[in-house]
Amino acid sequence: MERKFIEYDFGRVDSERMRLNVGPQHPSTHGVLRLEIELEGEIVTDVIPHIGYLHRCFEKYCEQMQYPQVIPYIDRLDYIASMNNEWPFVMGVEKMMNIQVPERVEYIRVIFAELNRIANHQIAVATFGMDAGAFTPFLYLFRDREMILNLFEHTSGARLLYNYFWVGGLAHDVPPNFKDTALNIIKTVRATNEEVMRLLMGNKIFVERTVKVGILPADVAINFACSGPVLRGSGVEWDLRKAQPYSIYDRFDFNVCVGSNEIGVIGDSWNRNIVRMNEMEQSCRIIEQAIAQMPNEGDVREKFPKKVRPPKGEIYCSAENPKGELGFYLVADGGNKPFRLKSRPTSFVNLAVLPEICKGYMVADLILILGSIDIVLGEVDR
Amino acid sequence: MGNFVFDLIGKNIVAALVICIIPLVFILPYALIAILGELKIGAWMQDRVGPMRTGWKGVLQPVAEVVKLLQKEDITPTIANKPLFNLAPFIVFIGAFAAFAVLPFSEKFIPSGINLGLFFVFAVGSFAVIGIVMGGWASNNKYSLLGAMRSVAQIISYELPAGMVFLSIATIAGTLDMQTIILNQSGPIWNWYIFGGPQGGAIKFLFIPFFVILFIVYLISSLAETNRTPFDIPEGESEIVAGYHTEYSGMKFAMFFMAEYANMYVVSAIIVILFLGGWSSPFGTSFMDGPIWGIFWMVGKAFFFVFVQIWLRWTLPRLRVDQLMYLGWKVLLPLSIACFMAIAFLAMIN
Amino acid sequence: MLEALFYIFAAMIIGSAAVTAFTKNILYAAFALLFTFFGVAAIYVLLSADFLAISQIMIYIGGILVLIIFGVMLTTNVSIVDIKEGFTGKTSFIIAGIFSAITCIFFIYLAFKMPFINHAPKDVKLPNDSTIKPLGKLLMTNYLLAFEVASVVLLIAIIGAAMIARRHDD
Amino acid sequence: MVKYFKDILLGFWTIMVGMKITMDHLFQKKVTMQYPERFDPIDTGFMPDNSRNKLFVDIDDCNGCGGCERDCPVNCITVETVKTVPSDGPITIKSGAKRTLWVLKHEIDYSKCCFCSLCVESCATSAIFHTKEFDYSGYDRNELKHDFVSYSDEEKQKKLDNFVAYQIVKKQEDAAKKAADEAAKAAAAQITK
Repeated sequence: MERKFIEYDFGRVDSERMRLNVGPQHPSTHGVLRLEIELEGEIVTDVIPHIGYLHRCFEKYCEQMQYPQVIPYIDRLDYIASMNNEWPFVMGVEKMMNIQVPERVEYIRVIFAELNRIANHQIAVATFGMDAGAFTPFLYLFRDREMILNLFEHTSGARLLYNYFWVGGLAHDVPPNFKDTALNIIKTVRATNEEVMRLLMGNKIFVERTVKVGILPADVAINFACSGPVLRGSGVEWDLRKAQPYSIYDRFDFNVCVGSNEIGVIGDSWNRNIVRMNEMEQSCRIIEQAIAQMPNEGDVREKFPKKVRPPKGEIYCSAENPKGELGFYLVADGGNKPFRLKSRPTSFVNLAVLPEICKGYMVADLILILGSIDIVLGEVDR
Repeated sequence: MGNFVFDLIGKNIVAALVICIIPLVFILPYALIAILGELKIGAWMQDRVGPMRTGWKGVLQPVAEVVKLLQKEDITPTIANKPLFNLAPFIVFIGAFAAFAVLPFSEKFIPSGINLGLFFVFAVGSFAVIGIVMGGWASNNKYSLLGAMRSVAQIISYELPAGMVFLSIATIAGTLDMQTIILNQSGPIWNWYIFGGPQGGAIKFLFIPFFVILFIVYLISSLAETNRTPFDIPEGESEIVAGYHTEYSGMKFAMFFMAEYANMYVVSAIIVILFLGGWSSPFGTSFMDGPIWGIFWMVGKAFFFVFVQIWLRWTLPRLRVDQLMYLGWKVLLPLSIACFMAIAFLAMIN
Repeated sequence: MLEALFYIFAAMIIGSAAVTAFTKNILYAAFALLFTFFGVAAIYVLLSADFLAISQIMIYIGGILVLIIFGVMLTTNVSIVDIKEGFTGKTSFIIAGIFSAITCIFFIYLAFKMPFINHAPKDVKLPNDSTIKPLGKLLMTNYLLAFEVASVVLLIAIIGAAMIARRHDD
Repeated sequence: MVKYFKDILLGFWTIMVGMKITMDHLFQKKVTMQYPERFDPIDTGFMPDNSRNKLFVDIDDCNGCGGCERDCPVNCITVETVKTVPSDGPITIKSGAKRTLWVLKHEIDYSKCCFCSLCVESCATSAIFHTKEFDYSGYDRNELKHDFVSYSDEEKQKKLDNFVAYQIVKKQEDAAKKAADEAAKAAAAQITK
């Protein structure tokens, strides 16, 4: 233990700092993250995140996988938003191979990506509430997430790791009552969100716990290449769906939610979280529009290429994941395996900002700030 | 009750032991019911069904948990300070257990009818602090130490508003004896202290808001003293794992657990005694009143507040340490002092 | 039975006080003090001084002891601190010896001079009612000055402590 | 000062709101499904038709092409085959195509399987498919390996021996044929000379 002397005006106080390991087996590090923190009393003076407990050599593995085989591995990056994860990779390969996927496929992809965005934000808000000690909203949100997962299961056959977006189309067609189910989900999600707003987000204790905690200024957020709700919570209006509309996102009317000064300070934990709550509503709007516009007929598998062999070249393709920008840099050598697949993992990049924003707060705040960044260790460690 | 046992057995050491054991006989089944209530009410509030496997609809779950804790391996960390580590759960339990000595159950049933019941409860509450510090320090775990430090700061801070509430009621009742306080409130429902107490005639209705504020102040500070949500920061599981009992397992953990639940009853009973007429019937002295009904009313009312504590636990997030201190020193203490002054004025004009 | 209880508690007081005095671990000493205070409270109860007994528990155990333990715990490396034994220096030893000798002689003198009760108060009628009322009356009448002075001193101490503990952000 | 009291009242009010919500939920219908009692995947429709559970190989339908083995991203499938010989007679797989390979081993290691469904996709004869069974376990990780081939060791050995014998026969035949060809060629050359 190192010893430091802190100067106060009434003399020298011999104050000893405590080094504390938070994790990898701590109840609220959202996985196997280890934070080495330095405490003075209860004030955090230094944070060093240690990662790699879940390292699976994803990028190296992909170099010996055929393109369709990469998709199950990509599912396991951010395992609570698998649909969104598959999309940029599939899109990149399709662009390289010049495949124009059918309209219907695009709409289904949008609907599923947005549903998965809702599911992801539900988990983010729920676990954030649990970090603050509120256990009940967690289960309300999980109850709704179950409906989304059921729809995914009836469509793709799996509940968590879907392997559903394939190069050139989708693995299966949607079930017959898909539209009704999706609209029903939206209804429930809206009702629960309203309830969570009153039970958790509106609670004075929760507001006191989160506002002015972990303030991330916009310039720091940009310098650290943050994206997603972490960046938007700091007031930067940057959403790939609006900024560089991919797929068919330019056809929908939705807002980019940013943090405001209304209750907290721009960029604090409260704002990051309220952005997620608002984004769920925007996703609901996108799904409603997509369901209204979606063509009813069409084969989702008609554009499957016989052999997935992109021509020699390289591409960077990214999409707006629930947690931020997920991109894949793909180098193809003309064979049936990627020459190199570099991923730009959202959680990893967002986590890097943690030591910047939690110095000077208390241990309890540190946990909340970590929760507000919303990381998934599968993606951080890859 | 003491006299009754002395009459039955004779004034000897056996009788004294019997009297000592009576609260324990109450605590054990009560703790089982409270644990089941915590599990089931928590589950129902979250749209779950809760434990369903042990017994009919899972009613034997707390028994199973107790049996599990009893037969679990009792782990003492190698680097822990063994004597203090082993002693701490007992000290904590003494604090909760001793308070039962003066808690009345009915007109005729009170383990010890000392004249200073309220003061006694207030004093033995401090044993828990020593036990928690002991356990937290002896575990030789940084999380435990943090939890113990938080706990001590919290309990000591919240003893002040609680003390002001005790003082207010003692002033208006003119006694520290719990039985007398309850007897004062017997009769119709507006004789309860939450409605201004029996004294004062019509003018007392002006003072009802102060009594209600005192009631809320004590409700909040009792939550803090028993480390319940939203003041469960000493054992806040998302921050400091389990706080001061991180390293405890098996029977010793069960002691902490029992002490927490026993404390829940103690503070609920005190709320009932101070503000809601204790064992007296809400329908006046004529209807459903008497020693046996007294037990029903006392335990029933106290269980309602145990339920309120469980209810709050499954509703609220947790406060932070500095907010807790803010609430204790800058909100509850001034409020309680103001109310105390008002009630002292009421006591004076009577 | 009461006599048996008295001897049990007396043994507890002496034993734990001895631990406090002789243990090397400063935290053990602090925790042993808990039993000393508790025993003293029990003796008060046996003397029918119930208010005093509970005050003893509240003030000494709930207040002062917690403060001591808190202070000791937060000081660095508690368990390593050795309480020094043996002679720390000749001069101090001589001075301490002289002082303790004088005190000793003084106490012996007192023991012979003062009219102590040297038998159990069997025929003394103990008050059946609470002692709280006479105590309160005395504090508000005969000893009001002492009471007020004590509270003013405590107030000053609290304000001073708050001043020292305040963090200056300049 | 106003803010101080406003904050207190706001805190009190929001706590009351939260307590009302949890109280409402206390009396609502519960959503828990008691798993083993209430789970009947096929009847209640909990399990969709395309659900991805334990794999099954209809070995009579497997032509031993090894496509599943190649397409598996986690290498949990092992296929061993041997060629058929003419003496086996005219044999077909279930779907009617001619069988050219005996499948001697088709082993799936369920402890490795990631249920991605790529093997099902790659199978030309739909011999491999997902069943409705999902809750299987074992005391040893080897218990989770399942070999779908039911031939006994003797039969396998016989098939291997047949193949080896056929190879020898074929070699001799080839040699004889080659010799005959060369002889014919030589004869032809003789003639052209």
